[in-house]
This record gives sequence, structure tokens and C-alpha cells, in this order.
Amino acid sequence: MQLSGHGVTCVRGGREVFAGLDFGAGSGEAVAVVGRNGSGKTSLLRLIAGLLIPAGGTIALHGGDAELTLPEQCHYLGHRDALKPALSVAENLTFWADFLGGERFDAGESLATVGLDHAADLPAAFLSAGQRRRLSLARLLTVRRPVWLLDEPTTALDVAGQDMFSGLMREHLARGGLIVAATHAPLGIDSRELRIGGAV
Amino acid sequence: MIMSLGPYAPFIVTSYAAAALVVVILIGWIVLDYRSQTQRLRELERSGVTRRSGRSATDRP
Amino acid sequence: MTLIDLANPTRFLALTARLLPWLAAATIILLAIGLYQSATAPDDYQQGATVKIMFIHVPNAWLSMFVWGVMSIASLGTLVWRHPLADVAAKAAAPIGASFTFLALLTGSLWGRPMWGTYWEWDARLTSVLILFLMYLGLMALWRAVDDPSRAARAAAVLTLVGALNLPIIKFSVDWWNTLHQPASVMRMGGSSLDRSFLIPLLVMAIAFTLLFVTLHLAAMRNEILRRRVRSLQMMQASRVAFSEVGTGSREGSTSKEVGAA
Amino acid sequence: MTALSALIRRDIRIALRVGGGALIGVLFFLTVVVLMPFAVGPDLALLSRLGPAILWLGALLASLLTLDRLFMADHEDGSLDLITMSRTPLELACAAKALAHWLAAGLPLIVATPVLGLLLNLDMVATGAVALTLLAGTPALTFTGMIGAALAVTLHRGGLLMAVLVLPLSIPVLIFGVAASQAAIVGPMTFGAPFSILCALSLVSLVIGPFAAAASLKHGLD
Repeated sequence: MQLSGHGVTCVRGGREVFAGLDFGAGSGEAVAVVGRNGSGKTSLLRLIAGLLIPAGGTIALHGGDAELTLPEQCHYLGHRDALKPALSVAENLTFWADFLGGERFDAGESLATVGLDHAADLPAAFLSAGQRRRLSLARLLTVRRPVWLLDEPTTALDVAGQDMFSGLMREHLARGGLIVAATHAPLGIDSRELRIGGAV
Repeated sequence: MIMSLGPYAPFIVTSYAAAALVVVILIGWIVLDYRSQTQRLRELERSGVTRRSGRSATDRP
Repeated sequence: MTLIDLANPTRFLALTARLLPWLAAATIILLAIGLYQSATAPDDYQQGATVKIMFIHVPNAWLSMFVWGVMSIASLGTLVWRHPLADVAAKAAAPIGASFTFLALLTGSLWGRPMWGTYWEWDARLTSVLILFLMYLGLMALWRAVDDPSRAARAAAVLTLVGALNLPIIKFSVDWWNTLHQPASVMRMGGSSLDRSFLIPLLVMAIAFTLLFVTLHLAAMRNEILRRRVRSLQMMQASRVAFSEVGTGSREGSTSKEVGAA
Repeated sequence: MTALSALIRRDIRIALRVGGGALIGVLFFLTVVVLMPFAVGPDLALLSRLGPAILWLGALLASLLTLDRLFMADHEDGSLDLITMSRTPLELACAAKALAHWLAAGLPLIVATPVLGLLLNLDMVATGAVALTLLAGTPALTFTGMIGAALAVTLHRGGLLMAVLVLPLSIPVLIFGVAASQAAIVGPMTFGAPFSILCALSLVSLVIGPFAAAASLKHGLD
């Protein structure tokens, strides 16, 4: 599997954020997107996820499921957790599992992996920021997608949480998945660096 | 030329006058808008902000 | 000169700069002819001299719908073809269309005062035009509500197209509602009863007003393009100020060049 | 299919739980209708004549106000990004969300209609007619209002602007909804004609609404 972008140009609100960007990542590879604030890290992830439309260039995934589009094979973990405070932890997770569809794993097991099994029946409103992030990670485990797009994934996670998350990413890469992560902090795994918008 | 507009002359005259007024306002708005935009472009250029390749923003070939 | 050539705003500005004086001249000549003809047109045996109001009411009513049609095509251009001038055209047309719609309403009500004895009758046609006017105002409010023109453009395009689909339904509903509530008094104007002596000035006036719209629209589009240039230059200026504070100003000037309506 | 039913079940659950807006809509409907006699006077004959119109206006405003946050809430917490990326077509997801909203916020209005009919001195037939027209017409209100809710996401603005944009589009529904109820109560025309047009309007909006909302959302997620 090979994710590649050629000459990708991003325009936001009439301003060119970056232009002519080339990048690539193969199975088992992680790319860390780095750059200062406003250089377009989040925009790049959203372009890959199909949430923004590139002003120029192409992004494609070769060797994936030919029936599906690129966004449909991606997990996007953004700044926002996509959690509903009125629903319980388990309800939140099973909803996304049901809605996203595809190959599916046991929700309870994923909750145990991220350390939230004791809180399954609590409303998500009671969770702390770190716990919410863990619950989002459980979504990536319950529904399998080959491409993970992670936007500042380690914020709000404590040291133990970051270690757990590094382990999850290594497993994902070992399965042949690929990761594109926008980050300021080190990811804790081997990764290639993609620098956008000049020096930090 | 003298027109006889009958008893309803005020309505007819008002209609035509209103149409003329609205059209004049539209034209005035467009002309003033054009002036203010070109003015601002010139000011921006004077302060050193240029469009790419140094072309003038107000250029008209 | 194809649509692709026109996609370049600079070329559009150059072309319209040459075209506009001719358009304006044609508009003035046709308007003069139309006004003369409507002044000399005989009185209607039923409506008397008030039929003269029709010579401006009908062209404005026609334009109120025509402009929405123009905006709908421009909206398709925004959503489907992503033509860079499409949303400029849509945005520039809205206030002009609203003005013509307002004139249609006003002249309609001035015509109605002698005919019906009241300025406002919940007549099917006037009511439909009133709703159209409300929709124009809503659309203009939408354009004003958002700072980023490309974001507003997409929302406005969706609303314009939904409006275009809905207008016939609204027209039909209002007609139906009108016959339900006042089956007898229907204003009789138009159709076969129109004499040639009315038809020709009406036609000339309609063409003259359409030309007037085209002229105003092109001029307003030029303004809109310039406005976007101002906006992107200001954004460049802002980012330059921001970055020069950090001390990397010189490089940023080249990477964040202005795109928008360039 | 599981995806859509999961979405519907989730939205209904959220609407009915603490913080959900479904019941506030009914309360608003009730308040508006109770307000009317203070404006037009407690004349029972007049109230029963205006009854269908009052109920329809109340339902129109109530469904519009609750629609405001149909997509906004999902946009704010990032759910909308995932919904857009998913394997379910966005048009279907929009339709599912609107359906869920109608089940949670529209149906209660219809259930409340008989009670409000009593307050407005409507007899059994009249109340039944109004409830039936609301049943046929409120889906149209929800599905046209959905377009406004999607625009609100694109524009980052909801509230009044949305109401101004959407209300003119709901005029046909109002006309035929009230006309059908009046026809059933006082005549002279048959109930069938306006009622079937009302149903047709609902069906048309069922098609236009999701497509327009999806078109607005697809391009407005920056």
C-alpha cells in the first residue's frame, strides 16, 4: 500500500497555505508532519481525509481496497473527539463502530486496551480530556482502517498513555498500516519527517 | 410634447421617478464602490504590498 | 474568447473595460427609444393612462426572475464547475436583482392603487414577487454574514439553487391560495388582450432593462474582483506584519502569496 | 443500513436525554399557542376559526427553532468530519439525521396537538384534521429546515439568519397545511386536493433537502 501526494496545494480563505507539496508513505511507515503554527499541518491531514478540497495536485492511495475511496480507508483523529457527552462511553464507541462499518473488533476489548473498561457505562461527560482521547483511540482499534491520520495525537495523554499509544501505533504499522501524524512532540516511534512551511 | 396622464398622473409619475431614482442609486453605488476599491488598492500598493511578480493590482492593459 | 479565457479575472477586467462603454451606450439608446414609445403609446380602454406603469413594471418583474436565473447558473458554476468568476457573478447580481424586484413591487402597488383602490392587495402575482424579494434580502444577508467570500459563495449557491427549485412551487402555491380566498377579482393584464401598440414599447423596455442589468452586473462584478484583491492584499499585509514580528518576514512574502481572485 | 439505523438511534437517544432539545420544542409550541388568545382575545368562536392557522404557525416555528443545531452540534464536536468521511453517502446520513430529528421533535408536536386543540375550542374533527395535516406536513418542514441547518454550519452562523433564509421556503407547506385543515372543518372544497398536494410537497422536500444539505456540508467543512 502506498499513500502519495503530488504537487498538493492548499488554499484557505483566499490565502495559499502551502503549494506543490510532494509526500509519500508506504505500508508500515509513519510520517510525522512538522512545521510551525499555521504552516498547514492540520490542513494537510484534512486534505488527505477528503475534508478539504485541494486547490491543486492529487492525493491517492495505491494498493488499498479498490472499491473504497481514500477517506473511506482512513481514520481521522482530530482536535475534537467526536464524542457525545449525553451518551455513555460504551454507547459512543459502539455507535462509531456501527456507523463506520467494515472489519470490526470487540468494543469491550478495545476499551480494556486503552484502560477505560471500568468506565464503560459512565456518561462521556464525566471523562477528563485524557480519558476522552483514550476513548477516541479505542475507536481506531474497534474499526480497522489501514490509514491513520492523527492530529496532535499525544496531547492530553499522560506518560503511561503515551507509551500505550506508541505501542498501538507500532502494532498498527506491523499489521501493514500507515500513519500520518501532525505533531510538535516526538511520536515515540520510528518515523519519517515531513517538514512543511519552512523551518520551525 | 404634452401628455395627458388623466386623473392618475401622480401614480404614473411616481412610478417612473422611483424607477429612475433606484437606477441612479444603483449606478452611484457601483461608481463609488469602484472608486473606493481602486483607491484602497493604490494605498496598499504604496505601502509596499504588491501582487505576485510585482504586477500592479490596478493595471489595465 | 472562451469561458476559460474569461476565468482569468485580469483578462475579464480588461475585456469588460472595453465592453462596458458600448453596453452603456446601447442601454441608454434603447431606454430612450422605449421611454419615447411608452410616452406616445395610447391609453388602454380599461386602465386608462395607468397602463404606462406597466412599461416599467413588467420589465422589472421580468428581471426579478431573470436575475435569479442568472444567479442559479452562476451557482451551478460555483458548485459543479468551480469556475473562479461564478461566485463573483452570483454575489454581484444579488443587490441588483433585489433592486429590480423592489421596483416591480413598488410599481405594482402604485398601479394597484387606482385599480384596486388600495396600495397593497394580496394578489397572487404581487405576493409571489414579495416572497421573491424576501429571498433576495435573505441571500444578501447571507453574503454579508460571512467574511470569507469563498465560504459564503458555497452556502449562497446552495440556497440560490434551492430557491430556484422552490420558486415555481411557491408561485403555484400562492396562485392556488389566492384563488381560494378571492375567486372573483383577478387582475386582467397581459395575455391576448395586449395590443401591438403596447407590445412593442413593452418589448423595447424589457430589452433595455435587461441590457441595463447586464451593464450594471458587469460593473459590479469588476468591483467585486477588485474588492477581493484588496482583501487578499490586506491579508498578505497582515501576515507580513505577523511574521516580521517573529523575524522571518522576508521569506514569508513569497510563500503566502495571494491567490483568491488573482 | 446498520450505519443509518445506528445514526438514527444515536440522535434520538441524545435528543431525549438530559440536554437534548426535543421536549423544549413541544414546550415552545405550547407556549406560542397559549400566547395567541392574549393577542386576539378570548373569543372562542374566533379562536376556533383561527385554530388551524395558530397550530400550524406554532408547529412551523417550533420545528424551525429546534432544527438550528441539527448539524451544528455534530460539527462542533468533530462528529461531522467522521460522518463525511464514512462509507455512508452523506445525502443518506443527512436524511437519517433529519428523520431522527422528526421522530424526536416533530412527532411530539403532533401528539400535543389534541391537547392544544381543546384550548383553541376545536372539535374532534377539526383537531383530527390539523393533526393529520401536521403529520403529513411537518416532514416537509424538517427536510427544508435541514437545508438551513446545513447552511448554518457552512456559515458558522445559525439562529435568526437561518430562520430568515428558510421561512420563505416553507410558505407552500403552510398554505396547503392550513388549507387542508380548513377544508376539513368548514369546506367548501374537499380535504383531498390540498392534502395530497401537501403530501407531494413532503415527498419533494424529502428529495431536495438531503441533497442540498449534503452539498452545503461537503464544501463547508474547512
